[in-house]
Amino acid sequence: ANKETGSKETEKGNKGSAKQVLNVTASAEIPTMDSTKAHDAVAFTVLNNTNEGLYRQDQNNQPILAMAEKDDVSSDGLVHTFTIRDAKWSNGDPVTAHDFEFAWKRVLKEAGPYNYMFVTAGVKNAQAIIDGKKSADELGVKAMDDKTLQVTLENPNPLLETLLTFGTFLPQNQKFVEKLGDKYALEADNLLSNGPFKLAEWKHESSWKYVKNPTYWDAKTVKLDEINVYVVKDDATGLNLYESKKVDRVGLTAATVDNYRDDKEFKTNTLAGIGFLRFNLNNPILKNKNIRKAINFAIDKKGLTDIALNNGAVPLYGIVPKNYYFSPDKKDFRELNGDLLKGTKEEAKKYWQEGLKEAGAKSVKLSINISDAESSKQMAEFIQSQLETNLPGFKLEIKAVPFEQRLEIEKSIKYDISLSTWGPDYSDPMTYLDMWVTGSSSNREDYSNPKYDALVEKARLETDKAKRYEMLLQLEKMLLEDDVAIAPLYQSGEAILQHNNIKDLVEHPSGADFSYKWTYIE
Amino acid sequence: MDVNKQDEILSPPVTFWKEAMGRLLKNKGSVISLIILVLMIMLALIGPQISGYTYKQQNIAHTNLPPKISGLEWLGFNGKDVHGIDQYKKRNIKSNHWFGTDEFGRDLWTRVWKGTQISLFIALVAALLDLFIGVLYGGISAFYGGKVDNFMQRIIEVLVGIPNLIVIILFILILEPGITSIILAMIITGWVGMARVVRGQVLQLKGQEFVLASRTLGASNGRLIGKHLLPNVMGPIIVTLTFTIPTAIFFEAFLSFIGLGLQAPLASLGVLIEDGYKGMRFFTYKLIFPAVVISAIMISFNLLGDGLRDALDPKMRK
Amino acid sequence: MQNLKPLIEVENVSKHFSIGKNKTLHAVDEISFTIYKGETLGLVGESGCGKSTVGRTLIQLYTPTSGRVIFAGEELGDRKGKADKKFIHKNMQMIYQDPYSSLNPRMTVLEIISEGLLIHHPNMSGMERRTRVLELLELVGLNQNHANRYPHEFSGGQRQRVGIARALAVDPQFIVADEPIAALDVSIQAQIVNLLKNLQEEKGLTYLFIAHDLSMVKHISDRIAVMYLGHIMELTESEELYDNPLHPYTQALLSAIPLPDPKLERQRERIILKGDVPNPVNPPSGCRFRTRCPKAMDICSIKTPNWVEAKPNHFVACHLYE
Amino acid sequence: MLVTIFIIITFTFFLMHLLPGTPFNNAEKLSDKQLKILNAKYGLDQPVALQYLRYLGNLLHGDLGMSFKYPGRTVDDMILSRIGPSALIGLQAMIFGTIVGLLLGIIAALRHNTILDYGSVTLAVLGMSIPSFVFAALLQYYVGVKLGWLPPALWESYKYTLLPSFALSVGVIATVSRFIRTEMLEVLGHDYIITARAKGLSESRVISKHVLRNALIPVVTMLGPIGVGIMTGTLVIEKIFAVPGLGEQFTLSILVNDYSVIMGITIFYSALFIFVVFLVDILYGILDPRINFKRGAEV
Amino acid sequence: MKDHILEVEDLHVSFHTQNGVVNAVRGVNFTLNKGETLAIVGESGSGKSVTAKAIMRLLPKQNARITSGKINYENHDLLDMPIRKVQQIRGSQISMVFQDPMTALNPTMKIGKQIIEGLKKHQNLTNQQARIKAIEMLKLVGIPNAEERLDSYPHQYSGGMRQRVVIAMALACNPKILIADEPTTALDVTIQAQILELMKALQKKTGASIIIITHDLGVVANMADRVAVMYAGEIVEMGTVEEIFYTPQHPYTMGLLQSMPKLHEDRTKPLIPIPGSPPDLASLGAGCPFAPRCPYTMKVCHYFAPGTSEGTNGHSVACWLQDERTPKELQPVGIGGTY
Ligand SMILES: Nc1ncnc2c1ncn2[C@@H]1O[C@H](COP(=O)(O)OP(=O)(O)OP(=O)(O)O)[C@@H](O)[C@H]1O
Ligand SMILES: Nc1ncnc2c1ncn2[C@@H]1O[C@H](COP(=O)(O)OP(=O)(O)OP(=O)(O)O)[C@@H](O)[C@H]1O
Ligand SMILES: [Mg+2]
Ligand SMILES: [Mg+2]
Repeated sequence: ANKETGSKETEKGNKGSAKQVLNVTASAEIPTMDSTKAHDAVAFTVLNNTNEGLYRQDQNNQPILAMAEKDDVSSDGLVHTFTIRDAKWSNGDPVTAHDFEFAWKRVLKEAGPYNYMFVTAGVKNAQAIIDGKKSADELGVKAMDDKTLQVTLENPNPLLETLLTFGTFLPQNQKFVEKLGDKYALEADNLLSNGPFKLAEWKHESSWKYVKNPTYWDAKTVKLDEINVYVVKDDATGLNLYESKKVDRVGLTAATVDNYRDDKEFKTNTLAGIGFLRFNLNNPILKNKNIRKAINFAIDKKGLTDIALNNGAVPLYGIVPKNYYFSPDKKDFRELNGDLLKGTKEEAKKYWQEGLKEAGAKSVKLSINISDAESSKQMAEFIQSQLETNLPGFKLEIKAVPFEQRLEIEKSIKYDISLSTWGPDYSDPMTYLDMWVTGSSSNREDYSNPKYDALVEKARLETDKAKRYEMLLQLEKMLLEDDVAIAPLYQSGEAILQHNNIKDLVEHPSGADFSYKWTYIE
Repeated sequence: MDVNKQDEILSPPVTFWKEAMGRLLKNKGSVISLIILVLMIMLALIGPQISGYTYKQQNIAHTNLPPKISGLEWLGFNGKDVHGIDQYKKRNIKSNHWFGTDEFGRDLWTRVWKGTQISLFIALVAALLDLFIGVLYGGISAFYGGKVDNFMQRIIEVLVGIPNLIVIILFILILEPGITSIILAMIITGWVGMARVVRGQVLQLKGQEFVLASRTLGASNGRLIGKHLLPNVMGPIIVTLTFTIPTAIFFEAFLSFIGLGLQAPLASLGVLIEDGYKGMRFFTYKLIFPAVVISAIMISFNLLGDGLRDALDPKMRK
Repeated sequence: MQNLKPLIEVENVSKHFSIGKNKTLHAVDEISFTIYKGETLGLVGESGCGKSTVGRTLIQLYTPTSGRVIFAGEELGDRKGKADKKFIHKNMQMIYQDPYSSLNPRMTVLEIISEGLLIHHPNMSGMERRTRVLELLELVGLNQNHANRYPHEFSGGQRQRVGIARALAVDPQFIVADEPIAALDVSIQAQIVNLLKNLQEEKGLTYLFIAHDLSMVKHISDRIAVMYLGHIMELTESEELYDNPLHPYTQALLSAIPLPDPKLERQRERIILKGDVPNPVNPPSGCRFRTRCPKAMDICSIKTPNWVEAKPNHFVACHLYE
Repeated sequence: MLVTIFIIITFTFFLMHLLPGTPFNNAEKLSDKQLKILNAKYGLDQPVALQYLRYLGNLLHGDLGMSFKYPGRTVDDMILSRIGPSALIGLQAMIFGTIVGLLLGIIAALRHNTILDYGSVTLAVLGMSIPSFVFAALLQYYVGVKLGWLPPALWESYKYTLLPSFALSVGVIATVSRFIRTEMLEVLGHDYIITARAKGLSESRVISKHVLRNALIPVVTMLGPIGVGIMTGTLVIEKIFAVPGLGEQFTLSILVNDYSVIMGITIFYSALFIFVVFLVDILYGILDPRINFKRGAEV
Repeated sequence: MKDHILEVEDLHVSFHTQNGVVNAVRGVNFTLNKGETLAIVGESGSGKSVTAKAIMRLLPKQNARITSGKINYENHDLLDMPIRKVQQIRGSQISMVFQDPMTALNPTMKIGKQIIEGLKKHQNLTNQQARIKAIEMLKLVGIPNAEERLDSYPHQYSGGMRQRVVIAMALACNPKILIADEPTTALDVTIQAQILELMKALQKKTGASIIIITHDLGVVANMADRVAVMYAGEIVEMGTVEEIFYTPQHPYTMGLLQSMPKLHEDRTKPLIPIPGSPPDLASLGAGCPFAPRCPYTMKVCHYFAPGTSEGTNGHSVACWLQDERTPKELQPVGIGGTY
């Protein structure tokens, strides 16, 4: 899910009384509560807290068993047999293996936006179904009985557990769904939950309210009684709500962050999202590697994060962010690979001159495609100024368009340079790396390196974790150092004001943004 | 009998425009507005030149500096931020930024006047295009009357029925955002107002006896329009114009707010206000200067428009 | 009078206006009369009865709905060419009622008066034109200093003179004076009436003089036509009309005019008409005056009275005289 | 009226299809195949003309279609559920703004050319010249946060409607007060006011029964423009005060190319607008007994 | 000596306008007797309406100043009275009818209500009584179907009918003085005759005094007992109708009479206009304001304003010709008899 429009949730703790009520804000309405159709961070966050799949992410973003009690893997790694634990839907029905089968096949029948997750997970026939060659009923998932779910894969997949925490793999109560038909999941009443909370009230575009789900199998772990979420789209408004004690946790923007640096409740977090520049590799100038390198080096990334973003983001010299991904021996991916593509302005100038010579150009006029979000505009202005000052003869024109349109332009590769963001789909470096294979729908710059493609394929099938990790490190180097395919800019962050008595609010790098299961108020 | 001996007038002849001008100049509000407008236009033209900065030149060492003008410290131009800390002293900055700087260290004085320049330009061009289309359309409609008028009025009715805001937004999305599209979007429905004014005026004038007189003399249509109708609708046209300009400025600001404004680093008053509005609690100056300028311009145009209306239409004087 | 040459013959002219929703306003209905060369024909009637419409139709500002207007033997309006129009505009002019709206406020007197010259004598040099305008100004009792002035610098009477000069500039044979004095003060009215009379003598002009003030009309006109609601009710020589009004409407009109003589006024018997002029959108059937006529008979509502010459040169449309 | 709406529908429909992008091919992670499926599902792969005809057909049955971005939601429902808050703050702003505007304008006219007059004129022009979002932000911060008199944002109970209504009413106040002032001055100059005074009526009666009534009637004609102003305002105000209204939905839908919602709201707005104009005409006819005589064309 | 019901003494009114101070009324004196009709004639702008409005205290507050003078109504100075008192007199004891019936009525109020309003204010009637009285008044001024027409709006009435309504309104409370400011100028002659006839009949019935303002000498001859001729803010001549019409003494009065065509006279006789046009009140010099247009000017006329000479039974003239020092041979021929 992308973070740019993703939720920015804010919590409110009730002062002193330790009443277990949390007040939160979200930046957008829940588009849908139907897990088969959900496609954005807000929906996945809500689903994550009201429902539960075979696995869920724990406090450390690791997959742990949830609805599944047991996961038996066949020796060839192709067949997983899950045993469903004794759990109930909020209407009292038991959660069964059939609920999973029903929901999963429904994703493919209804062409749910995230049906490709089944391909990523390697579930049998998923690709063929999407291609229209097979029917959804042939998906490799089968309820053997109420308690046993069998999932067949195309090939062994080390990432399966991680992927199964994702919202698209949630179960649905077939009877309930079919009874409601079109009305399913449109209102709080038309929903069932099998997770820690249930949705008690849903005022569209305005607010929704979770209450603790007493029928949840692990209800004793859940401490919060109530969570109120308000839709607030304006940053200043959020801050005002915080100041007037309606909300105790609020995201700060560049314009306001400096004034709260000394505040006791001020915090910054680094997140797993990244920002980078895409280059249109069909552009005669940008084709040139030296030019791309020059651009990489010319931008003061520290300045960018401190001035243009100023929200806890940190410079990124790589494509996989730090603090989130660790090798089997618990070393940070970033530390292992070190800073890639780091250079000085002088070097930038040198590569620039060289590149210009090779490209046979004296001066360059390019445009940068950005979304019209405030932070993007700020960054673009900064980048523009950096490039134009540090690279003589460079003129950069800023073209701001609505977020969705920026994607559209990117996808059709009708830009010169594009200021892009990427958020992980699952907790593994691969989510940053496999998008660059030839023809991937997330490639969007016609980058193509057969060696890279081959290595990605190899890593996917590699079940030896250490070897696989080597390959991932290799991939990043290939992409950045050898090919300079993009210019990484920053690892995103958030600057927030949050009440100190809110504990164990878990923020995930991928999938849902938050888990409230463990949260409590001191 | 020499009837008129005593009527000889010795003063030089007074044209209608001179008289209107005289009336206008007697109106205090109009005069002050005129002065303010001239001042604003001059500042918009020379302001960006005299500070020594350009509107897009960033300076990381100078970010978020409060305004400071030596000698005007008592007016609040003292370089102190909301916490009362003199940022210039703290960061050891020698040069002064009269209106402060923004988060990129860009000089706001320069940006404000550059923004004024751009806003005025947009408004002026939009208003002039409105004028051109409106006068042509309204004039033709009223002058030829009958079926032509009927048909043309139908079109106007439809256009008036469309909420212009929606059209403007859709058009800006289709065209690439930028000065040209903003102007185009604004005139797509904007000219209707002018056309209606002109039509009303021409219809009224057409029935006036001096127009009939000219027709009895055998004047051609061209002559009727050029000599009799146009000069006499000039007044209401100018008045309408003075009200269109501030509307356009305002609309541009509105577009900036909903994210359909100009492309950075270009700044209009709307963009600056929108930027300033976000940090208005801590960097009040970022909002105040563009807001004051836009208000001054709007008020001046409105008062001038009122004054012109009175001056050009002696009936209003009671 | 009979030996005079007719300059304008009006034959069964009607002028209707459509005023939306299939309603038609009968401003002028089936009227016929002749104006002789060199005479002044007065046209009186209450406001809204169609006097201006007659005047405007004569000089082809309005195209008649039906009927013919013949000027100096030529039927107007059947040839629509440019030359025809020029012919009309050159020979027929109009003087207007409102001295304020009849002059373009953005033009100098010089420009206003020379407009006709520009149109009809395009070859005239600027100098010649100026000379001619100054002559005209002199002629209407203004002086050369006034040439470069704007209308708003003049009094009502002076403006009216400018309007007259404008009409005279093209040397017309015929002038429609549409209530040229109605908006002026009594003391000024006489100035303009005298001016018009003098000009007529000097230039042999023919006038259609429209007014609703019968005493002024009588003073200036050779013959007078009395209009009521789009119809002409009576037409004869001025003295005759005053001495022997035939139509009941004329009689009432004459008796309604207050005379500036207290003794006379006190002795006068008045015919006070009832009510108001009916709406021209649906005028009364038959004789249009019948609703207010003290002598109305049954036939009046059935049949429109014919236009008869009740006495030599005295025409009337009334059932009393058929 | 229907013709106008029809033209607007057609115009918007095609204009919208000129917008860059379709509702789906810009979502971050959809593959091309996925896109095709979705486009086919919503009929977006058909020729525009056909889509248009189908849309018209559905419209005849009062069906505005389904949202592309909110799966399962019908546009009718979305409009219905969001019109409430917009209408509420809009009406409140209109009523409050009109009352205050009237007071200001009347005072200004009665005290013509005095400090009071200048003061209220200045206030009016200021109200018109400062962008409404600045007002909104000031109100939110000072009244909502600093003074804490009213909730600064959100949409919970009645008092939450007040600040957005006030912010929205600023423009109304400005427009109405200026307009009523001019109208009053105009009416005060009419002969029938002298007649009323000559009857010996007290000044207060002259003002209330003769001046005000006649000055107020044309205010009805302002309802249209005021309504449009409020509509424009809601786009901004609703975002700032987190009001779940229609204006906010509209901007949102445009940004995400949610065709059917854009269409639906545009049609709704236009119909509303045309209806208001129509209503104003009728109302004006009722309030003003005079019939406008038209000068006709020559036959 | 007749009873004076109204005395205007040395009334001065000026207006502050953009073009400077306009002295619209400059020392007007006259008296109005009970039951008589006084006509005020004069050219446009001579101050007739201003005088009338001053009596009613209806001059615009913003720019009109009554700089001096007294207006005694039944021995009380109207100019000194608090406005509440004046409001009680207005419409009940002194009423006014205005020139243009098209604009004198509130277009959005029913005719009946407009009449009833005044009645209720002055006579303490209930709605029902006031309504009955209003119908009675409408009948009195000759409006057919008065009961129904009460609920019509002004635009549904013709000009003549509106003027009747205005008169009905003015007479509703039986005023002692009716001021009619050009009540028939905007009307057609046949309607004018109706209205004048009506006013005379009503006066006979109620015995009210009338001040009729007009510039039509025919109307004056028809209506007036006495006449005041105004020129440039002053009354230049005042006397009975006969005196004014048959023995005018001021050259302006003579000029007015001569410039009128007479219906019964030979039309070949040219009119004798008064040359020139009225002076601009904002820039009046010293001397007689009529001097520039006067055929009998003397040197003195340009420098000093003439005093008013009282003639026999109230015939007064303000002209140097009437001064004893003026040689008799300079006196205009044609005084007396010609008319
Ligand atoms: N262009 C027009 N369209 C519609 N009706 C018209 C037009 N011109 C005149 N009329 C109507 O025709 C009738 C006669 O009008 P006209 O102006 O000829 O009257 P008039 O006798 O000149 O009146 P007045 O004395 O008021 O000038 C009136 O009822 C008038 O309303
Ligand atoms: N409200 C006003 N403001 C300024 N000047 C005024 C005002 N009212 C009247 N005057 C001036 O006072 C002078 C006398 O006006 P008044 O209305 O008494 O003339 P009048 O004799 O009634 O003329 P008319 O016959 O045109 O009605 C005129 O010169 C006029 O311009
Ligand atoms: Mg006429
Ligand atoms: Mg008057």
